[in-house]
Amino acid sequence: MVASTRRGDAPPAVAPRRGDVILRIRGLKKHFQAHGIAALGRRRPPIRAVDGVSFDIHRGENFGLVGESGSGKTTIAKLVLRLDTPTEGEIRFEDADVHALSGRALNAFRKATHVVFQDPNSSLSPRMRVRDIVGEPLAVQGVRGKALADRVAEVLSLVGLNPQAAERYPHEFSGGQRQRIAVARAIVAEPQLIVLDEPVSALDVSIRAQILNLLRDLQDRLHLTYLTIAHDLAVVYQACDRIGVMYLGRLVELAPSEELYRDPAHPYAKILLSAIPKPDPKLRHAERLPLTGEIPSPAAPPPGCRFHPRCPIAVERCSVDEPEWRELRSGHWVACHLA
Amino acid sequence: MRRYLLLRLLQSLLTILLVVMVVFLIARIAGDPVTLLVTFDASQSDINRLKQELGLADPLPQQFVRFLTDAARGDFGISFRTNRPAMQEVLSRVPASAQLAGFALLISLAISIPLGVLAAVTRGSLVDVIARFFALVGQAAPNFWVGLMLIFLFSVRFGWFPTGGRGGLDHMFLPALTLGTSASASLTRLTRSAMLDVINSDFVTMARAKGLPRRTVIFKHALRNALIPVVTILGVRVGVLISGSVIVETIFAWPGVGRLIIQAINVSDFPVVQAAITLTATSIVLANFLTDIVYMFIDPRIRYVRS
Amino acid sequence: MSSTEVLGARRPVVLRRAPSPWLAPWRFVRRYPLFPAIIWGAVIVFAIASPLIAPADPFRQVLTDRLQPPAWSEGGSMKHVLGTDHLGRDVFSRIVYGSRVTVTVVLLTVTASAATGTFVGMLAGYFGGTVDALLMRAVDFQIALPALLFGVMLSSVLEPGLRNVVVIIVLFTWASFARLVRAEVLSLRERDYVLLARAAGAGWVRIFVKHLFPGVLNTVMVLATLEVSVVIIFESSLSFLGLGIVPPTVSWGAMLAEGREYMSVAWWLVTIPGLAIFSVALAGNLFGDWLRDTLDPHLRRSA
Amino acid sequence: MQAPQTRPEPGTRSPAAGDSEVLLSVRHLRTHFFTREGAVPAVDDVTFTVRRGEILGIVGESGSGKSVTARSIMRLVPLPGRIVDGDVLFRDEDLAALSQGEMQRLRGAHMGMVLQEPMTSLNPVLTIGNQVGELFVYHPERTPQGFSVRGAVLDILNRVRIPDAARRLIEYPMHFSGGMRQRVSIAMATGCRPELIIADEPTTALDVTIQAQVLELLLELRNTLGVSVLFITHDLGVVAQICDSVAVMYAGKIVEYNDVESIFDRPRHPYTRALLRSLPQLGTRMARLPSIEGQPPDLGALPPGCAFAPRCPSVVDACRAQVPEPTPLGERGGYVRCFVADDELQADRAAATRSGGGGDGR
Repeated sequence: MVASTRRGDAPPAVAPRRGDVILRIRGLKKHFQAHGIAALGRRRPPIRAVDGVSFDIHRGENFGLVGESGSGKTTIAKLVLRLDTPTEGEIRFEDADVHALSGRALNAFRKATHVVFQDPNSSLSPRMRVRDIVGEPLAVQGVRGKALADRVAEVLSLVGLNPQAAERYPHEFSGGQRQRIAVARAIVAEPQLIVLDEPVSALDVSIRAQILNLLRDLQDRLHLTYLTIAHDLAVVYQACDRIGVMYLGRLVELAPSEELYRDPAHPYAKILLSAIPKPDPKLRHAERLPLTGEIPSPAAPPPGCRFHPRCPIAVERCSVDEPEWRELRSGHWVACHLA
Repeated sequence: MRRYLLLRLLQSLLTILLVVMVVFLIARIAGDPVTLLVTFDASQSDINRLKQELGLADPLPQQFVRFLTDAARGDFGISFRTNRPAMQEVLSRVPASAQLAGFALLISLAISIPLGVLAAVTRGSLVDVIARFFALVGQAAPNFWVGLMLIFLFSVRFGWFPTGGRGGLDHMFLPALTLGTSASASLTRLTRSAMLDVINSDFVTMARAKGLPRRTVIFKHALRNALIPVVTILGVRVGVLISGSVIVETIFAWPGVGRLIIQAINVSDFPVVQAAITLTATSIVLANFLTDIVYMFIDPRIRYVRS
Repeated sequence: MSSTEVLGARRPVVLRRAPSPWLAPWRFVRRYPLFPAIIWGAVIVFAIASPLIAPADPFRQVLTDRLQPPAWSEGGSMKHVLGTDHLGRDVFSRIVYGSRVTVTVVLLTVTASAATGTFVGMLAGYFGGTVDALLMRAVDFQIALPALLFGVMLSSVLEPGLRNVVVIIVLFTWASFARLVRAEVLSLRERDYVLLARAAGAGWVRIFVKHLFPGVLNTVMVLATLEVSVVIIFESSLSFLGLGIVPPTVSWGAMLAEGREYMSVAWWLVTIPGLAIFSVALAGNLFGDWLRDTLDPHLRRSA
Repeated sequence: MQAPQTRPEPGTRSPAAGDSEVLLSVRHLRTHFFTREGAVPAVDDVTFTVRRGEILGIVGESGSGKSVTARSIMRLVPLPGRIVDGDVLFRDEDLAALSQGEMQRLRGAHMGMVLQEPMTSLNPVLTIGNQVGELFVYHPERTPQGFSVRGAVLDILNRVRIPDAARRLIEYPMHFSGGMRQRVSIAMATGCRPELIIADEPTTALDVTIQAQVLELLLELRNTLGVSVLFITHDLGVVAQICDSVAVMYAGKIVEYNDVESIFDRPRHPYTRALLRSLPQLGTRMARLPSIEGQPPDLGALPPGCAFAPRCPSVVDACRAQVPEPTPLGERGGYVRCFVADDELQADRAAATRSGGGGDGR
């Protein structure tokens, strides 16, 4: 195993924007080793899906992670939810090590966290009634009967659905309504932290704003904390308070949304921002920063700064030294020698 | 690619080993072979001595190892019926069986693939309906019945073909047709549905958008992909086909391994049964291995990803 | 494919030629499972109420009535609607009694192998890893074995009879269920709703019962109905070879084997039991196809 | 009022600036899907015109009929879909009158297509060289002068910037990343220097940085080869960046058709306006995003009248009773299908100080 140059990277100690730290992630790594026939007798380098990530999420904020496919953002979601075990590093929820929980503490953790996935077609069991789908997180906790039914009806109206929807099946709803059902399930057990994994990218354009507004309303009413994961920077910019930009399993920049937009420090963040097509034909000749090549294989990340082979301003040092994760100014972190 | 092949070969060998073990165990369930070898008035000490001689007094694992090493040399013992080495008995029947099975396979491929393709391409047409009807009927009709009906019609009634025995092509036609029917039915069905899947895929639309003639789209783009699942099943079908030859050879008095197995079972000639079943099962495993190789040539994803 | 090629400019476009009236019965058969319902209904009634339906004792030999042809044939009479066999037994009565074996074997074997295979497939698919590797080697091995060949060998060493026939058939059919269910579960397992159940803290039992089993149920039911024909043919093949159900129990396969000797003089002795086996198997396949078309809304839409 | 006789039938001229000749004219196209539940009007009376070198964006949500429109032009509508009415005039030829063989000679040679999913749009069992090469084997008359098939393949692969093309000819699609596969698709669509490329959401499945590369490539091909592009997308950002004119589709109909500046500066149809407003944008963070209430309609059970009426903020009685006919917008071919937009249009026109023909974006 390649020794990480910077174990337990310095915590991005930001003055809490809304509250204390609810989720603390330190030096998180997840390496996937190939299994099965292909791996037999031949040791292949592991896929470094997440390779040393540290950040804090504060109570009541909406923290965004952006990155392109293969950047490792969804793996982080699964690790946070304890759907997979990290290779290295630590995730603390309310100061408790998530991956060391068991018994009642684990149960409490399951209740306190939930998730909304991208595609409501896949996240709603097609053969269950809405009542059972939405009620599942409570049913698992042993809630039954009228208490369960009442709570399900309550959250259905919270997300803007008719409580009668409980008796129907997912396929009877449109895409936007299905995503509302998924949100209802996420809040039914009164969680504190909800992971939103691409919550609107499978939806029609005209529905996106509805769901984003709903999520924001619920956050205010129920004092929720969100970890939003998305590839669409415009969505994350609108929805989130702070944004972390990921590239090839690592965070390259972390800043408050407005600041990241106005003053991105990392070349990759700059390119990502400029690559988003602006819905204004007058801006079509605006200079777009070129990004050549494609994201390298996470099984063999480049040495030094992972972005250097594609970086327009890379210098020799970038291919040798891994850049430090440093605080540019209060609350604005970046991993770049030249920023 | 070579590693994949090697691995599949190892798997096949393991399967053959397991087959031999199963054959061995079944033979032991059958009871004590010694009782078949001695006369009714043999004394217990005679029996014990014979057991000792044959190694039947040894513990089972030891017996199995011996059985295995003998089997590896092709030695399955002496046929009770003919007193010739059991393997020799079986081998003398192999050409007849191979001829029949090969011809049946040929017939079923010649029917099923063109029919399946045609049915898919003309979906909803009369040809399609006929193909689907054939697939349904062919899968539901038992071999032995089809065989007997063919004999009844074409041999007894019309006298066009001989009722049985081995000889020229005319002798082979009915049994091969019988044996090929169920295989061609299920292959037709599979080819049709695989073609339908592929025809609706994006890359076929792309091929058509390139302005390729229909023929090229169907045969070069669609069929090659549709053959992937067909070839996968082909390995299994070959097993079923060889297995089915037991019945067909019996009905048509075809002097092959299948008929030998039934004859040997009827007289409890276990060395021959063991030899024949081991040999047949081995050939089926090898046929599966061969289809894997064919598979690799059709599907580059196997060739590269696994290597 | 040609049907996707049509483009009409202000003129009526005909996608396919008007559906031929010749194909109407076929479409009817595809849309409603009438044929399977009739055949299976009849067979089940035969099996339950054999003594009430059978006009004669299926075992009673009347040598003077040997080889009577069926009623509609020259020389036949209504006394023996489907004729008599070489021992003068009434063929129709024997068909009626033979349905008992068919129904019993089908019910027992299909249920047992579907249950075993589904459970094994769910275990292998959900847990993966070593569990999967071991179970799937067993499945591969079973599928690599030529079923009929080993069935023949096994039944030759076991006592012939219904129980062992059932055991042998289950031994050689559970694996196809296991393989299919595993493949389904492998994809179901990755569905977000299963992940969500896990994130909510659901254990594997709950996930099996609430999420995986309902997900594979349709597939299992379709395969089970399609497996009916496999099982029937398997049983009748063994009985035909004299290695399955043996006299005095009546089975269609054994009837066929007995009638074979007299084929040249009494065509009905081979044709009728064969037709019985064939139509029951065909009904199973038709019903399976119908079930799949009905359960799978995707297929239904494109049909 | 301007002289009515100079105003063409809505949609029969391109609203985009410029005056190159008309390449494609689609008139009153209707494509229905015949399901057991009845006929579903996926494309319903669609009219638009594309000139040489023009990029027309067709924007819409899922089920709006944009992809079916594209496939109808290629005569590649999947079953059980069927074109029931309308003209497709391509290079002044009526595509409906062509035989199968003539249509085949047209496809690939004069019109190319790129699909959304790079993972499924290449044949997995054939090499890249083989798949691109076919194009030239079957259209020898369109193979660039003096090139062998292999040479032509290499030329087009270099043109779409596949690095190390000569070596990669013998590789299979699985060796290519999504972005590279989409380049191969574009190579197949443009190899014969066609007049028209139909790109059906070609960048939707790609990451933004790769999307930017692919869009740049398409623009470059338009500029060097003079090809027209029918660009289908749901992303208004992409439309703003590359299209000359835009057709906004809702429930099988074009509700607004105009040049790109007008669509973004002066959207007429309430749906277009709502769509533009509800886009999450960079630059101004909003407490609440303006949203369109309600759900997209079910094509199998459309309301009488305007399909957008149930969600429309400016709905009037007429909208629920009657389908609005196209009302011309401006002097060119643009139009809007809305009763309310017309009123607003009059008011607008009185106040408008129109700026000539608008920028042409080239």
